[in-house]
Amino acid sequence: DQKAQQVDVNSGDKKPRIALIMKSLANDFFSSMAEGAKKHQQQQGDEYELIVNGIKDERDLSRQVALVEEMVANGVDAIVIAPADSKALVPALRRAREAGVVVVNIDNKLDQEILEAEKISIPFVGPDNQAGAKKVGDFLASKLKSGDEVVVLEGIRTSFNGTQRRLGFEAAMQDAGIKIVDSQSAQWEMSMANTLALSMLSEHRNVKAILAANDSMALGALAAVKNNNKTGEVAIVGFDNIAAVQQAIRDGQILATADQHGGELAVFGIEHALRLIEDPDAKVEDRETPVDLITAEVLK
Amino acid sequence: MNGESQPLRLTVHELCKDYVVRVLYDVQFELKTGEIHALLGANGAGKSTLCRIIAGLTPATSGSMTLNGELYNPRDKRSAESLGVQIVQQELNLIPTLTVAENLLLGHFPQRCGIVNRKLLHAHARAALDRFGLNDIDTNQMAGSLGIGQQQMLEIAAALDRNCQVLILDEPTAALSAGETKRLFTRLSELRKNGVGIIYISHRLDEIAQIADRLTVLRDGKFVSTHQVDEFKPIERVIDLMTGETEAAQHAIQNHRSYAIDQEMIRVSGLGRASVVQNVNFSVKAGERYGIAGLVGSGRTELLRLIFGADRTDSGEIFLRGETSPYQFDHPHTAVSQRLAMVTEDRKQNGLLLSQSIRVNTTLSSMELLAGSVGIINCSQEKKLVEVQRETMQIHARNIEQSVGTLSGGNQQKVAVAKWLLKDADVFLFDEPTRGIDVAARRKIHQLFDKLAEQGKALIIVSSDLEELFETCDCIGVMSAGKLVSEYTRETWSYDAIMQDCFSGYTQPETCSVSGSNS
Amino acid sequence: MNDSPAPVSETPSASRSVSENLMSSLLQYAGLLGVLALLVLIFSMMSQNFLSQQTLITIANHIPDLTVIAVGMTLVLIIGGIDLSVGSLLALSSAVLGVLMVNYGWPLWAAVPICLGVGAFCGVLNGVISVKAGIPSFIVTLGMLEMARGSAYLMTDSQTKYIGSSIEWIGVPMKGLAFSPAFLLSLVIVFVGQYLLTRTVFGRYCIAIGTNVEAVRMSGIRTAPYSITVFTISGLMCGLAGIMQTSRLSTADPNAAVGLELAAIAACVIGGTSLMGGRGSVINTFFGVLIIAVLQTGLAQVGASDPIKRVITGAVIIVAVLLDAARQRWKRRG
Amino acid sequence: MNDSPAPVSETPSASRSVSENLMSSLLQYAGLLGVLALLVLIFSMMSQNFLSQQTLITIANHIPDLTVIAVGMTLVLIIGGIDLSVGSLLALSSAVLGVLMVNYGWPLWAAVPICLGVGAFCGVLNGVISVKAGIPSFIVTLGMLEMARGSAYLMTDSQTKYIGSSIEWIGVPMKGLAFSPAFLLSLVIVFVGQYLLTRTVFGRYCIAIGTNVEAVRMSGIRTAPYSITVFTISGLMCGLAGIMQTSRLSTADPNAAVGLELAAIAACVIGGTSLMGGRGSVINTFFGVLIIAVLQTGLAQVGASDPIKRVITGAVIIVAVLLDAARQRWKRRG
Ligand SMILES: Nc1ncnc2c1ncn2[C@@H]1O[C@H](COP(=O)(O)OP(=O)(O)OP(=O)(O)O)[C@@H](O)[C@H]1O
Ligand SMILES: Nc1ncnc2c1ncn2[C@@H]1O[C@H](COP(=O)(O)OP(=O)(O)OP(=O)(O)O)[C@@H](O)[C@H]1O
Ligand SMILES: [Mg+2]
Ligand SMILES: [Mg+2]
Repeated sequence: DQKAQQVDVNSGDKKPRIALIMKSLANDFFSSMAEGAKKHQQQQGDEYELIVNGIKDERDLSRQVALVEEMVANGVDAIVIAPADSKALVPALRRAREAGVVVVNIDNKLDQEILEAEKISIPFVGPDNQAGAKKVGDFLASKLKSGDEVVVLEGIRTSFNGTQRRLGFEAAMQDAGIKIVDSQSAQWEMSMANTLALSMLSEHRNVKAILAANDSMALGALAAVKNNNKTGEVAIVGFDNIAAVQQAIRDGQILATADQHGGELAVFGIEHALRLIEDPDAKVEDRETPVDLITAEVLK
Repeated sequence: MNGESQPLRLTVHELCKDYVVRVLYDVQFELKTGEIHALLGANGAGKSTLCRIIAGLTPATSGSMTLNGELYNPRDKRSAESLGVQIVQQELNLIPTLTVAENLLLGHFPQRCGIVNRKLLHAHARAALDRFGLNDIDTNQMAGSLGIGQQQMLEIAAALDRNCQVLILDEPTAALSAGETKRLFTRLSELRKNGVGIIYISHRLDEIAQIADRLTVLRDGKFVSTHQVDEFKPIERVIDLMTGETEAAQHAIQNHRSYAIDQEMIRVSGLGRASVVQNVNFSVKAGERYGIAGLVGSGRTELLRLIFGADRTDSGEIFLRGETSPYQFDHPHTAVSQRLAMVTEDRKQNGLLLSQSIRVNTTLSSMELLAGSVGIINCSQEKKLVEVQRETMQIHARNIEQSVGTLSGGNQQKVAVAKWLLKDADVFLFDEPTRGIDVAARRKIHQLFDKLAEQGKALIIVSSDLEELFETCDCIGVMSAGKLVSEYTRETWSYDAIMQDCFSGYTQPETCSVSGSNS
Repeated sequence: MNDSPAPVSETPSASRSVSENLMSSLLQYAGLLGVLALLVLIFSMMSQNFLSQQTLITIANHIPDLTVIAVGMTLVLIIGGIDLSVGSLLALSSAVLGVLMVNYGWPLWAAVPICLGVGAFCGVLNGVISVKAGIPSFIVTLGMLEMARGSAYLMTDSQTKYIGSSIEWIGVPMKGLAFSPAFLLSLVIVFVGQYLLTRTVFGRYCIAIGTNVEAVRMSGIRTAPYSITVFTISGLMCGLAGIMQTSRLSTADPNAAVGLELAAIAACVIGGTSLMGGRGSVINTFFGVLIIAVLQTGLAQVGASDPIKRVITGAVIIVAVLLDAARQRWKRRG
Repeated sequence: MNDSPAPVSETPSASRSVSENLMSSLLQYAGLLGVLALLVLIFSMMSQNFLSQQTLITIANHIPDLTVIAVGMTLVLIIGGIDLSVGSLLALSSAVLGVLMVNYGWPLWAAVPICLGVGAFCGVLNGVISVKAGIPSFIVTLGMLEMARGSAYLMTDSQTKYIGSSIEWIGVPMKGLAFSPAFLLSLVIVFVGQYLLTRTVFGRYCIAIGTNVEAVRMSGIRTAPYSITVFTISGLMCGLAGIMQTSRLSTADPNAAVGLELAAIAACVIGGTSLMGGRGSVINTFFGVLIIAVLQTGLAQVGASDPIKRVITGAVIIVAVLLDAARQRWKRRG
């Protein structure tokens, strides 16, 4: 493996070592994040070493905490982390800080209260999921009438992103006077989203749109719509802008999604970290990254 | 019977077999066409191992074999079968979840393109069973629902049904009663006439005298000698060869002594379950040995299981030690806590923990002897107790850590008995206690019965071997078709009378000929 | 706990009359049909639109993948094995299909055999390693679960592959028929599976192997080829299910079918297949699949919250098996 | 596949001389220690900082939860059962702890017994249903898996509960000792478990029950109480693991430990415990846990990509068991 060799070749040098810890590598969004980080590292002419790790899925908190500890044990200089949970990671990150490791939070913001309780502050780089979801929702609402019925496919309930996106969708629908008749969690999964969407469509016959909190679920919903012979009657929106959905948007089967620029996200985080390594007392601000609405127009 | 001129069917030359230790040393053996050749030896002598090698079930370590003059080295059971070697093993090997017909023809299904022709299957099976006189077994029945005896018959029927040149029967009659044995012998004689060479293993010497032409004796894995059966008269003299002591046979017949005292130990009253066991009444005194005879499937095992609480009773009660309040055991645990013990018939299914050591098996039901109230086992104490049992039962094993599954059949049975001897009980239920046990060990067990009786225990002994009951019991009850049809004492019993009663339940279902006293 | 001592298997006998046979089959399925009817009844009362043709079609069209995998699993369980890798194998073969069609532009007819082949090949690996090395299939297939999932991610670069309409026709209802080709195929496979199990030498040997391998070997039958074949069939079914799921979603997803092995095993066990081997019925497994599917759909239509769904699903799994066990005990006695 | 024909059990005999005993134990553990050493060697070569005290401490401090659960699982597997609910039970008891401490402000000492009690109670349920109704523990615990997970979500309202430093001390290294109280406790539990298994009547009965439950019954022993106790122990261990994990994370997480059952079973099987019951060793299970932990940590430190990690993990699981099987075969022969 390439990275492994890098570690080997560079051992002994005094280059800073940065660990990027993500929620999952088994997902378009996070794999593009990893890609972005690796590209950045190469462009910087190998100024720093990069170790990328993820967990099996977003629920495996305990493993992510273990990863933080393992990276500290491995002697990295900085940890850039997309926490799987906004609360549970804080104590482990505090311990990392106590061990002299720089910590930067990306993607999913750590809970402010807990940070205060643990008496640390960690810089954050990331998008506002709620605002992003609102954008998508608003675009959908522009295609619907007030009083129409829609359903929502949520992510895992415990996840912060999932909650933010749901809130964004709800806000957009409320603004447009559109009724959410059903809202269930499909655990971020395509197949489960498919099952749920099918059931929702046969229960609520007048549904005009499905709002999915990520693109995998949007694809599952799309399949359900086709299966029910309602292609064209039910609009679908997603979130994340994965490649597969871009194709579906071009084909006019999915209406819109949101792009959080995963690659850039990691890069910003790493840059923050590099700055903090150089100058531990540097004042770094939280940085909100953009969330863009992706529609057929944009993709052309 | 026939002369020396018969061609050789099978020869075995300098065969050795090593497991963890060597169990066969340079064994010589030859089998002629059209002869029944008995293989004799004490438990663990290596009879089954030799047969398993011949049948291709396990490879020899060294040595050679020829079949019909050609070198014979079977890779597995299948290649042995294709060369005409069939075996009925000592342990049952049926598939309980398949039907009788499927078991009979397993590996030889009538088929077209892999699809079973079920009509033919059942027709073949029916024919095979009928040929062997097993008219009452339904070919559609699951094999698992048959009793042990019936299962054994089924296995024999399956082997006899296939064409073969060499037929190996490893203790086929251990679970059979006289009637079935007779039918088996008729069939074997026919096969002998057709030139089949038969290797016959049994610990019942009278059978050997009756059917075998020659015999070969193994001792401790070594070949001793081969003889014409006629050379031994009486046949018991062959025991000397098996044990290696001279005159060992002399002690064979002991005088029977009754230790029964006039104090009732167990009384069974109106015990019944469905049609398998119906309204059974009998009582056994302290120091009495009560035998139960019957045909295969007559419900003897089931009766013992009901007494022991292993199955639910539909009706009936049990009185112990002359107490007036009855018991009805709902679990063997309660029976054991009332000082009952039972050596089961099917050691593989419910008698032993095959993958565990002799030590673990022996002490399983007597943990209270080894552990205090906290339940911590006193290991050295355990080892001592087990060694004592191994000594008394003469269990032939490397050490007490050998797993029971790797013992010879007879030694497994000894472990099953040893387990209950360690536990002190008032009433012992023995279901086919000497199944597969060699003559010497069998005598040991009979002496043991004697000793137990002397200590005032009550013994209920189920056996398909009438001789055994005659030798050991004070009183014999006969079961037929689930009913206890008669009882005999030493004074009143005779072979013919008992055999007649055995069949009575099947021929005239309503009338029970109750003869004899002691009710 | 060990299984309760080997209950009598339920193969209907050959020589009974046809009507008797029919009666006994119906009775044999009565327990599961009862559970199914009860579920339908409850959901119909709770949801206005549950008892509709639409729902029926919905259920029919999303069970084919679980069904064919459960058929394979039934065979594996019957020989006394277990296959934990089914979910990952589904994902892997689906990934292969997606990559071939999207990245290399292969046509469907060319990609399908490769996809099936990948499933079958992994099945062969499962079988050969567990049978030849004599290590439990639980551990071999657990290893395969990880390896196949990893390979699926490697294959697709962790990206879902959108294939689009070229594959869609397999998974969506046919014009005028309401059912998808995938569903009809899965029905065929259920019946073929049942026939294989009850009427062929292969099926009988599988049951025998699951009951007592040693005894089968003693009967002069080489058991390894049969066991390996069974694992291969299971792998092949995963490939097929991969195609079915991919067509239903028009998308190949390396994250697909996580935890499917437990659903498939649950379907088998609800259908009365013994985890100790030697006993099972493909038809009953199908009823097990239906019970799970009706439960899922019904709970979704009722709009139950996720926690409640899980509690109810768990309870129903246990209760279904309890009922079936009680019915069998009763039957054996009566 | 059915297990290979009952290998000789390995309980070291009590009365051998001490040095003989030591030798034989070392040999008995040689296979696993070999695999472990190999892994450590490989990772040390690939990552500069792997072979450090810090790494050791890290590993030690994040295995206690898996360790205690694997101890319970070993017992369950030995009696021939299986417990799929461990992950969910961990989450449920952790949720209870979190809710009591956060929402109701209970102190740790008061919440801990309740948390343990919840685990044990669910274990009792598992045991009673599977033993008394005679249905396979696989299905009962599968149902429990769903129900407990659902209850954990209900309990916490699907939110992680941040508890903070009042519980942290259990899971983080003690001052001057490098190891956490949780780790030391888990070691104690490993040794108690091994003692229980090899030296007590209870352990003896468990092994016997797993070997042949019918024979044990016919020996006049009531098996149900023992089986139920074993499931209870497994449940209790889940409660304990819940506390350990909660303290390590300072947070109660209803999503915790998804899929932990497979990791625990893998640890047991790598350690030579038979899935057919009757054979197993707690110490060996602990080595199994170590192998899994070293593998995870090593792969993370090397920075292997996630797909590669999974492929390697799967392969190592299979190879570890293969090696152990080969060693045992060789031992039995030689
Ligand atoms: N699989 C095995 N592993 C180790 N030892 C074995 C194995 N099978 C048999 N033995 C040993 O081989 C010896 C011979 O056993 P075998 O079964 O051939 O005796 P046998 O003459 O048939 O005795 P019996 O009359 O009791 O049936 C015994 O000491 C037995 O313990
Ligand atoms: N597990 C079982 N299920 C159903 N029927 C059984 C079972 N075991 C035995 N039977 C039937 O019960 C009857 C009595 O069997 P039992 O075993 O008590 O007879 P037995 O006299 O001990 O004969 P055997 O020599 O076969 O042991 C037989 O007809 C047998 O087929
Ligand atoms: Mg023998
Ligand atoms: Mg009997």
